[in-house]
Amino acid sequence: MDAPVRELSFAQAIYEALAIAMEADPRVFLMGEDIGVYGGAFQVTGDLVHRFGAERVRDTPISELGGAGVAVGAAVTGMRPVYEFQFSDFATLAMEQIVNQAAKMRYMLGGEVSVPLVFRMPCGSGTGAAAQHSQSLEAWFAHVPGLKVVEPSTPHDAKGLLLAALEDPDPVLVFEHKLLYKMKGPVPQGHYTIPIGEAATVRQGRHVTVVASAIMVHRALEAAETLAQEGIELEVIDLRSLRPIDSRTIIESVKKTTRLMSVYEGVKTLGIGAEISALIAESEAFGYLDAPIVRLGGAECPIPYNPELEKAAVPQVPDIVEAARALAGGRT
Amino acid sequence: MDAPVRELSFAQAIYEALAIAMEADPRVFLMGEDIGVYGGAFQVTGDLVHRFGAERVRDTPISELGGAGVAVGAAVTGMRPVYEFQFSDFATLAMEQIVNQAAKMRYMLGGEVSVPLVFRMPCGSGTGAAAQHSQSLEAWFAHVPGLKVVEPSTPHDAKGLLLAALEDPDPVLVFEHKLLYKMKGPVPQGHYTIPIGEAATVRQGRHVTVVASAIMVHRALEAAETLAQEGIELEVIDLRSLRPIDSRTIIESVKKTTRLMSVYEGVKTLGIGAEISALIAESEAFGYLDAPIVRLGGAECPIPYNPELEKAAVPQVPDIVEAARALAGGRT
Amino acid sequence: MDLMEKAMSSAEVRANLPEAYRRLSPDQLKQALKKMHLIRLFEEGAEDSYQRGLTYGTMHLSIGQEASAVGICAPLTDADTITSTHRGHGHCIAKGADPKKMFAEFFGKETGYCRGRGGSMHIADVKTGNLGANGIVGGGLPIAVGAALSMKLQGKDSVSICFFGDGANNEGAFHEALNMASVWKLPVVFVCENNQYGMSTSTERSTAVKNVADRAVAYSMPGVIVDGNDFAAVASASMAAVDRAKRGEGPTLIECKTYRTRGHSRSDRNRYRTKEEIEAWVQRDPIPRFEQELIGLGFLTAAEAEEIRAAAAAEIDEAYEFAKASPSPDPADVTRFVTTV
Amino acid sequence: MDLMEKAMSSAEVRANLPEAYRRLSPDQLKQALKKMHLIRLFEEGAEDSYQRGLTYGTMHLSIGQEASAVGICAPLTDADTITSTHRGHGHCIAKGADPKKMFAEFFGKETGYCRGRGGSMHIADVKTGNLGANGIVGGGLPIAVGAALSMKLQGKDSVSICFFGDGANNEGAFHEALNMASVWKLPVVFVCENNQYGMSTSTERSTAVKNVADRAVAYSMPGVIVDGNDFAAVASASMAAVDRAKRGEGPTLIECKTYRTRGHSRSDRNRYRTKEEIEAWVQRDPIPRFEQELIGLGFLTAAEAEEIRAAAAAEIDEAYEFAKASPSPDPADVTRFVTTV
Ligand SMILES: Cc1ncc(C[n+]2csc(CCOP(=O)(O)OP(=O)(O)O)c2C)c(N)n1
Ligand SMILES: Cc1ncc(C[n+]2csc(CCOP(=O)(O)OP(=O)(O)O)c2C)c(N)n1
Ligand SMILES: [Mg+2]
Ligand SMILES: [Mg+2]
Repeated sequence: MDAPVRELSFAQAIYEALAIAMEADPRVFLMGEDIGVYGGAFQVTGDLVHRFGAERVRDTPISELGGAGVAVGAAVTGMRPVYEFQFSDFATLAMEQIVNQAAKMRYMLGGEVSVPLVFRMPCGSGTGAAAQHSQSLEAWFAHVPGLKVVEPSTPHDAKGLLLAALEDPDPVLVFEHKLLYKMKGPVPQGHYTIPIGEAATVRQGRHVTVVASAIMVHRALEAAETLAQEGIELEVIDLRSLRPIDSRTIIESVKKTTRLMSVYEGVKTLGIGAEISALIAESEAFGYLDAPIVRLGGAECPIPYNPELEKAAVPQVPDIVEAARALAGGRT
Repeated sequence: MDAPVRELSFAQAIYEALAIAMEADPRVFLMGEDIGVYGGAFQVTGDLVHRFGAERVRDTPISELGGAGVAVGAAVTGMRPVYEFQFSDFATLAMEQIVNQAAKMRYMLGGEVSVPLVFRMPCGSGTGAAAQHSQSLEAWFAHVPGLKVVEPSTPHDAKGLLLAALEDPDPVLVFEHKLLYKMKGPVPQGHYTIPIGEAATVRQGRHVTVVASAIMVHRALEAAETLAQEGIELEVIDLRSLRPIDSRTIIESVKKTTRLMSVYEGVKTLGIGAEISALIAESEAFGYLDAPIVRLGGAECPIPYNPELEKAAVPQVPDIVEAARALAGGRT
Repeated sequence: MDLMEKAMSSAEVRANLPEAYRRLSPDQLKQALKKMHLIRLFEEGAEDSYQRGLTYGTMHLSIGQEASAVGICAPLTDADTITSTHRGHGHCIAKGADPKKMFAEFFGKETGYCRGRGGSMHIADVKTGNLGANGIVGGGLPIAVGAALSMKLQGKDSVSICFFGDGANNEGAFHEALNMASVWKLPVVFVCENNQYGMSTSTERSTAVKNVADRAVAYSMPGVIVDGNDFAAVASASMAAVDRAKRGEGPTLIECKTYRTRGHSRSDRNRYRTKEEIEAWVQRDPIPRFEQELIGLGFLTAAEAEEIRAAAAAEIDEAYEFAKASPSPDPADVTRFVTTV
Repeated sequence: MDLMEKAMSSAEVRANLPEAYRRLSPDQLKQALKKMHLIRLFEEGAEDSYQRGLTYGTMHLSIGQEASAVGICAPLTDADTITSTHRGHGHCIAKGADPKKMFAEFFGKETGYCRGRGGSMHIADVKTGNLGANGIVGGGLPIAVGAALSMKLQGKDSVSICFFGDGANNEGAFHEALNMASVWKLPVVFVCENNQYGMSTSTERSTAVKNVADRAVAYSMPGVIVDGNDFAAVASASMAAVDRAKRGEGPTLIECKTYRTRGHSRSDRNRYRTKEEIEAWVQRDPIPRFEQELIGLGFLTAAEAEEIRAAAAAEIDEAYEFAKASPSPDPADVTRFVTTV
């Protein structure tokens, strides 16, 4: 990729991907609550309504089930809709259309249609928005055949994964952690994609493999810095795609490090880390394991309002440091 | 339990639990589509409308989100509603009320309310009803703090777990596998409960621990019979509760058998078996494991209509035999 | 009466006929009659095949509702789409599907519309604009709105037709779909086939208004009630709604009052309605009624009517045999078609 | 004018006054005015605390909508319930909550209504019948219907009040809730606070009818439109609806036309409306209007009005200080209160 690289925020990177796709493909259009003049609840769609008009950047009534279903209907009849859930928590209202219709339509129709749509899913805690505006429900969708699920951790990946999603023939959910929107990072100009289903090893290390996504990648990297000073070398894998999962990358890493830990914000039980543990425990890497597989997931509670409680409900850097140190078990 | 024991079908056992609770507690009432004169889509509520009247056995319009929400409102104001989803697939329409309201209300209100309600969830494939009427979505709910999830495998447990649910102060989802409704088994008369959160070891064995629930318990037991003839002894654990999971019983079993396999109908990725693998892989039992942890879950596809395909989409007895035999690895 | 007089009076009669009779050619009317026969015979065949153990699972028959399916689809072309329901065989044939591939799907065969993956509740025929039956009550409502939005964005001169039942009108999806369609003035026609019950629950016990069409005012769209067993009345209402949609004036809600004379599905014991009620509706069977009307109006002779029925029966027999003889999918292919790439 | 005449004319005036003035005692009217002040001052304090960094997260202010909250709750007792919205401070105080525990919750303190777990969007006060604010638009609608069903099943003589916004009227939950409430003739009053926008989207762009109350016909219930900035009009409509509900005649939909003069939430840049529009509504502030009306009708003197305002201010100051001084929850307790057992 030789295109000039600028510093953009995560939100700007998403904006850029949307704009590129809309320029290139008249089938792409956006729907969602307050994505027009308001610019989106998180100011991601910004001025797109002025660039592409209100027909293609369409404010919807507050009707998530209907909105998702409209996207399905448009997708199977020649368009490429992008529906923004204002918060991914509100997708609870649209599970019927997402799971029974979008995900299954191709299969139920014996391959006679594709359903090329994108659901944008702002997720995660840390903003003081409490239990109904802070969930990390990625694992639900990663459980559903017919869907693809990605979760970028950097502006660079946000743009590349979203562009891949916008060109994919199947329904893709893009989870966008709210705390990342303002984070800046290098983003190449122009068009590029990151393949759906490929993880990235973002730090090499010998002692413990840490698998994370979204904001947890940054926390894991910070923990890795700290532990490096103690001689403990974490290998950090950024999942990037939650369905399909790139099991190969994790398996190879575990064969090298012999220790595995997952870090995720969703509730620990049946969160994405459960799948990471399970697929390594059933894989050829099992025999290489030198220690139990550790999961550092969200607490078994809704996200609380009080900021100290809120922090206590999801893994923080010190938690990762501590757990990884214990897992490394004195090996340096 | 000295009460007389009769043979009842699974459906009759549920009926009996509902009738006992309604007799004993005027707060208990039933809501759902066609549960009145029709007797329920699976004929579970039968003649209850004649015994308790249409106010307490209340046919609802086809409004699952509304119905679930009405249950929440009634529960926090002194009643004990039981809402029947005609098929658990339709709970996709009500995830908002189940997950954002019922599950979180107590927490969000700092413990000031309880939400004593029961959602009845007919689930599973095997009836030729295809992709939108055959799902096993238990794992979604088991991922949600604030909910309790049970899944009986026998008429005896169906009655006991439902009575426990009906007396529990918190929201409980009861998954009822459709293929079990007609299955008969011994059921004591009168009132008894099975504690939520306790698994049952339904067959003792030395070589492999098999964790299952609902219909898969019966398939696992059948596989165990077959393998016993080859000298392979499976220990079969019936989970009964999916949230909370009785990890203690599984851990103790694995320490003994050193080999673990889960069998479940939900999609393999992030199905309940992912949690079983993960919790053993992180537990004290890890060091006892002699082989990778095997998951035998549903295929990565929607449930197809054609009966042969439908069977191929979920674990069958021969699949369990084969996987368990391989896992036992010649040890007899 | 001389020839002159005869011509005049028949012109007069014509002028007073429902629009459908003025706009559809005799050939099109015969085609419509044939489709009604095909639907009836397909469903009787389906029932029969069930008894013979050729199929399993559930099925929902629309016997008695054929005029609504065929009448609504009368003014449509393949460029127009429909979304259908769990009770969708009629819509499928009305929109132009081949009974061969329908039976094959019904039997779960590889030659079926969905290659045996979908079954009765998911039959679709994308080529004729049928986006599919739906197992979820109300599931097709927002999808139909999406299809209409798609047409509008693509500048197409087509319409999207959305079939749903009276029971579906109490789903939130109904409300959200009709509201969006109206706010955005989309080319969509909402067709409620009010057969008086959602499974066992009468509209009176489930729905806070007398007529589903009464809800149209809540979406500022016309609400039209028609005798759903009267082909010409249904087709005329459909024509008016389709014209309106194509003129860019937005959606219409049509309510077809009809009745299913069979049970809701196989497991129905009809505890919620009387034999007399069913019998009264059997008397209002839309097929002989349409046939008689066509003969009475001189569009058809009794002999031609018999020919049409025979042709339909032959087509259904052939379809049934085709399906029976077709191969099943290979179980090894169970995870094919989940995603495109 | 002699005393006799004076008495007569005042009786005449009274007879023509809105019902609220005839049914509420002067003391109750003063209490209502005080509540409106408390709401306004609570929210101004909330804004202020945000600027001082005492709180974080989002908040939705109902400044300008106080007459609707207080008017609706005027005829209620603690046995009646309300479900509220994300914009719920007003409903909470109107229903009788203690500003101390509200501020404490707002600051995330252990002494708050939800022990700091809920925050602004989830404040509830179960003892006064407030089942809680709600972060989900439309989330409270079916819950309110459930509370009403509960009352009916328990034979209680209470009503359930459901507050929701104009934006919420396009959610499926609205449709399902109003339909069930009507079919079952439940004692519930649906109160749409139409402040003209759902976030940035005007009702005109989101809602296919002119008035939300126009949708009442789709549920065969009365639809009543009132000036939501006029306390007496709102309270009178509430009384009529509550009476109807208690008589067993079923639900009513009341639409209060009002306006939020602040942005939707902290992040709002008001790009979707003009300064002039906001200014015009600031002029229709319901609090001075009610105050003047009470003085004009002789229920209140100017001096008393001043006292009421001062008392409210003192109460809010005290509440603010109480909350500031209160302890935070212990992070070790993060998983407390998830389940009861
Ligand atoms: C969301 C949902 N709820 C419930 C059902 C079960 N169900 C299937 S058909 C039906 C009745 C539908 O009634 P109506 O819409 O009037 O259509 P009809 O069957 O009368 O043609 C019900 C309750 C379903 N399939 N989907
Ligand atoms: C289901 C759902 N969708 C979207 C949102 C985001 N949201 C919060 S308030 C709001 C606007 C609500 O408008 P209205 O009902 O008119 O209430 P108002 O804010 O005007 O008081 C939106 C879109 C939400 N909280 N819940
Ligand atoms: Mg019907
Ligand atoms: Mg509003």
